[in-house]
Amino acid sequence: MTELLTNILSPSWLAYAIAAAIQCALLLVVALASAAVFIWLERKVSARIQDRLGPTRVGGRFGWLQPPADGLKLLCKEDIIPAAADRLLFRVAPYISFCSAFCVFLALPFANGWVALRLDVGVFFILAVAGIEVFGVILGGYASGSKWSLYGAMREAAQVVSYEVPLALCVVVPVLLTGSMDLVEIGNRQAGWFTNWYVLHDPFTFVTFWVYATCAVASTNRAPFDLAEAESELVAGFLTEYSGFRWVIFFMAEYASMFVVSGLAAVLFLGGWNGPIPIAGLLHLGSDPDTATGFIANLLGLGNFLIKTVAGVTCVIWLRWTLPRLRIDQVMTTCLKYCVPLASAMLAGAVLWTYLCPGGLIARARHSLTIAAEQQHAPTQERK
Amino acid sequence: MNLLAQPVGLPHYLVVSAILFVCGVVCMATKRNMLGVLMGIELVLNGANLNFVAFGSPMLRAGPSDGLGLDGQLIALFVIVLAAAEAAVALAIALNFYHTHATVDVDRGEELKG
Amino acid sequence: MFSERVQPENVEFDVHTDEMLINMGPQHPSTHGVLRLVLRTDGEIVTEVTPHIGYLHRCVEKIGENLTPRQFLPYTDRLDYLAGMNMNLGWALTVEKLLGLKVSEKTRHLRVIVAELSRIASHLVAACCYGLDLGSFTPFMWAFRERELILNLFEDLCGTRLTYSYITVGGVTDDLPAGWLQKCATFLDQFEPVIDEFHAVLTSNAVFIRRTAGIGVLSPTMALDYGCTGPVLRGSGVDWDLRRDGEPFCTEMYEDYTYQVIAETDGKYPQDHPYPPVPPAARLGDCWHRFYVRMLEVVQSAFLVRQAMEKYAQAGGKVDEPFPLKKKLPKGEAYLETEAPKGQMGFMIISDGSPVPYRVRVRSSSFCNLSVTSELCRGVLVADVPAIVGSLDLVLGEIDR
Amino acid sequence: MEAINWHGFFFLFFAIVACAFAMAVVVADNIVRMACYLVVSLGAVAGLYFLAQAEFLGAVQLMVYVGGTMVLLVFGVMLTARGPLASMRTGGGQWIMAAIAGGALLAMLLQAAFSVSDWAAPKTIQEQAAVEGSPSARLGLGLMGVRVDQLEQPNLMLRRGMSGHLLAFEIISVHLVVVLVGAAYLARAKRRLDHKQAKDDQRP
Repeated sequence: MTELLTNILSPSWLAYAIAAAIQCALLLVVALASAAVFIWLERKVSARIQDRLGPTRVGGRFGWLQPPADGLKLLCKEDIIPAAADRLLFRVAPYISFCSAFCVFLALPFANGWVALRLDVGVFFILAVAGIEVFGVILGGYASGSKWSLYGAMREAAQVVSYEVPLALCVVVPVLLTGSMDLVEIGNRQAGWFTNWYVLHDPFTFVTFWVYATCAVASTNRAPFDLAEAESELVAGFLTEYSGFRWVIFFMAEYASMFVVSGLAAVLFLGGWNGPIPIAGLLHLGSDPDTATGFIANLLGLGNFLIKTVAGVTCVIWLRWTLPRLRIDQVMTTCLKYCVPLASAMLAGAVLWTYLCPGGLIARARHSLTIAAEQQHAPTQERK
Repeated sequence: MNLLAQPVGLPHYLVVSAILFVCGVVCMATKRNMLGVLMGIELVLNGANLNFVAFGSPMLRAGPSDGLGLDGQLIALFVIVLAAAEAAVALAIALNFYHTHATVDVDRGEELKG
Repeated sequence: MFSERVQPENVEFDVHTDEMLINMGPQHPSTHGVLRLVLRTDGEIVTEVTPHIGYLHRCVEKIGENLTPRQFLPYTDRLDYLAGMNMNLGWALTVEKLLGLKVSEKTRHLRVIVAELSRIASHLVAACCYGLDLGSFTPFMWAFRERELILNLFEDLCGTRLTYSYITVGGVTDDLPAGWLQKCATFLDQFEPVIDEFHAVLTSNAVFIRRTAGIGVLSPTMALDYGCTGPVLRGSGVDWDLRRDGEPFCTEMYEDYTYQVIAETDGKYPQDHPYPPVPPAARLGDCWHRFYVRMLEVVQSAFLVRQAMEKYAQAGGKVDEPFPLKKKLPKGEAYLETEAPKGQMGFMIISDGSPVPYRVRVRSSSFCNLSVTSELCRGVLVADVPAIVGSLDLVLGEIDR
Repeated sequence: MEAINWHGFFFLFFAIVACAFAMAVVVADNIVRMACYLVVSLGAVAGLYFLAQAEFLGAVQLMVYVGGTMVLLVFGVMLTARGPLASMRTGGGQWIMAAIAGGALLAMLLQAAFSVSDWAAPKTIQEQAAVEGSPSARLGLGLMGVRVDQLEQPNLMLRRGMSGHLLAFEIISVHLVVVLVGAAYLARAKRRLDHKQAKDDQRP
């Protein structure tokens, strides 16, 4: 695309700028569309859980236009800034949150090689940038000048900073198995049948996946860990004083980060763009995205990735509408007493496992089976 | 100095790092809030770090020598980690000071004066 | 930053601790109406809770002194608006006690049906708003789905869904419409299995237990000292229920009914249904027990409704007509407490012989139950405050009157 | 017009952001604002690391500095920023002194930056683009004591894995643990006595 634009437009910087803008817009659309889809999904799933129908009218049968309608309504709302607020920070805070949630999409691969910015330290980059999201929340909570907001911000700070530790420890396990922090590499390493997925690699990775899931839910501030906006305790936590557009921005950030942690789980543990059955591999479609077959294979991969991610998000939604909220001390206990030691133990276990049995459980079993078969075979040969 | 046409080199990084460093020093000198002083320290450390990275990066140099090489990044890494530790301790001291003196004004902490 | 805005006399300028005064309510999602709690917090720890009431004061007692008993009856609906039938019943029985009036058998059984259905409806709101207080939204919707069915029944009965004025002085406004008993039986048939869903999603939920077990422990002596009644008292293990232990005027209504009073006696709850076991972390008198008592009482009430339906169908004759609207009252006074869903609801009436009472007084159960809040909430976490207040099941319409 | 140098463009962008917000930190009065500006400045420095092909370091900067240290700092700020403490002004005399000293320091540093001929920038962009960055694996190996870029060391001892920073890495790890424990100890909540008594009284 860039070449095309350079040919058409005379100053090359303009062409570059336009190409960059288009690519940015594409990513932004992915982030916003995912947020819209998840808002709709949340409404529908929660409605079904609660014996309701959810949105049914806006935009036809399934109410699929509900999120844009909500957005429109919220845009029309009065934009309130409390008198006691720090006006600059109050305005800036939602954008900090959203920008960090959006920047994460830069390094998140959607299929083999389909990533905006293929970084050598991709997964680390994602964790690092996602960690900045908390800043917007803290600043927003502080700048609101409301005590409930401040409470929410304090809780968020304590919670997210603590949960980053086990989250990072869990992420290290797949990195360790792959030997790379490049997410494309990690995903490709799990190609083939679903037994190659890291979640089924060995018992330690299996446990790690669940620890990761817990910490991911906690780090995105979803129930039962939604203490920062606990509506029955803190009114709405850091969101108490926000309304209209700025509130939407915070919300978008929350849903975007839900997508990111689910996508990360899909890539790190659930095979990423590799389906349970390697259809593309069996059909010999190849993996070069420049060829037509490779492109189709990547499209399939994209489908796999999206299915896994949406399934992850659905589980998060399901959790939210099922469980009561934990208390702050219980949240911290869960992190410091269970998640961190468990994640550390799993990391140590995975290290041991890769040292003792490098190929994973299935390969090990296959290996020992062949050895057993050979041993069985050998005496018969002798007898002959 | 047309940066949009010429490659960025070591001197450019050094300029940025010098500005950060000086800002940090001035911040440390002028702020009365203990946490403000701490922020100045962070700026100084970042200025120094930028130097390490710049000297370690082969692409910023004209010649074939790769300067500090990996050492640059490694030392910068250590600095970041130590800065985190330093910030934790400094913050703990600040909070302790706040608990006992009800202020974070460094000018008021003169009990240790000999 | 807060010292500038909070009024100086309320703020301690002692910066050694980071104390903060915050208002929980009257506009707060979890204070069940317009209760205002002023919390003095030290970080996440609450050092002091002061309830402030009166935001819903409507001079109910004064209104009662300007209207005849039957005219006053619709106002009693608005006391505990979640269980209007029981409020009607309390007032009707009190006036009947003053009049020395006995209702017919058929009326008695009809009153039991609606009073117990109303108790179920009230407990459903209490139990599942409690889930909402703890951050679990789904059981709330489930409970309201069931409550809607009860309200449908009531609507068939008297045309309204919230403020019924159905049980009146001297009888009820009208007999059951045709086919109502059948509808009620259908409701009970589908409702009783649903109770297990609430147990699954709340009572035996690990997070729910962690949030409620051992929180806000109200000792039996403290409960009695503060005058707590109803499920709050029984949650502390005091076996006391006015349907069984009250004045004859109250207990006569439940004569030859079999039911159990739900309270933990000798470390055991009466078990005639496979309920979830008491978790080891729970202590008698904590939030979990108060919640559990309500959930078990719902089953007993459903059982009572079934019996009453049978007895009503067998009873001959007609239901009683209401007491005339403006008839003179006998000189004297009467006080009667009945077992409302929230606790003991007492009405006092003093008559000087005219049709309008000389003095009307309402003893609110929620008011006494609320008074333990500041005691229970001392030294708990901020998140425990809604948990404790929610477990007391307060209705501000009744407290402020 | 020749092709635009995007590296230069982004360098300029991040450099200006970093410097401008660093100055804003110095100038700002409100401590919370200062922390906010500092975050932006540090984030821009992370961008500069990325541009210098130190991607791992950039991510570390974002994670540890911006995500960890600064959150801690803002936390501290929020705990202590009440009323008069939020913004404390400095006297004019101190400002002048600091400006003079800072200006002198800046002049010296700038002079040094441009005077050493060995530090000159590459002449052309093509020359620069040819240089490859070092992947993070080499950095990790360096921490574990193996220097991939010094495999041709004449000194046998250094070549066998003694050239890295294993000892420093270990020392810093232990140091970090000690520091965190110490910090937690220092900052632990100090309850007033009457609170404890109130709690004791509450127990039956």
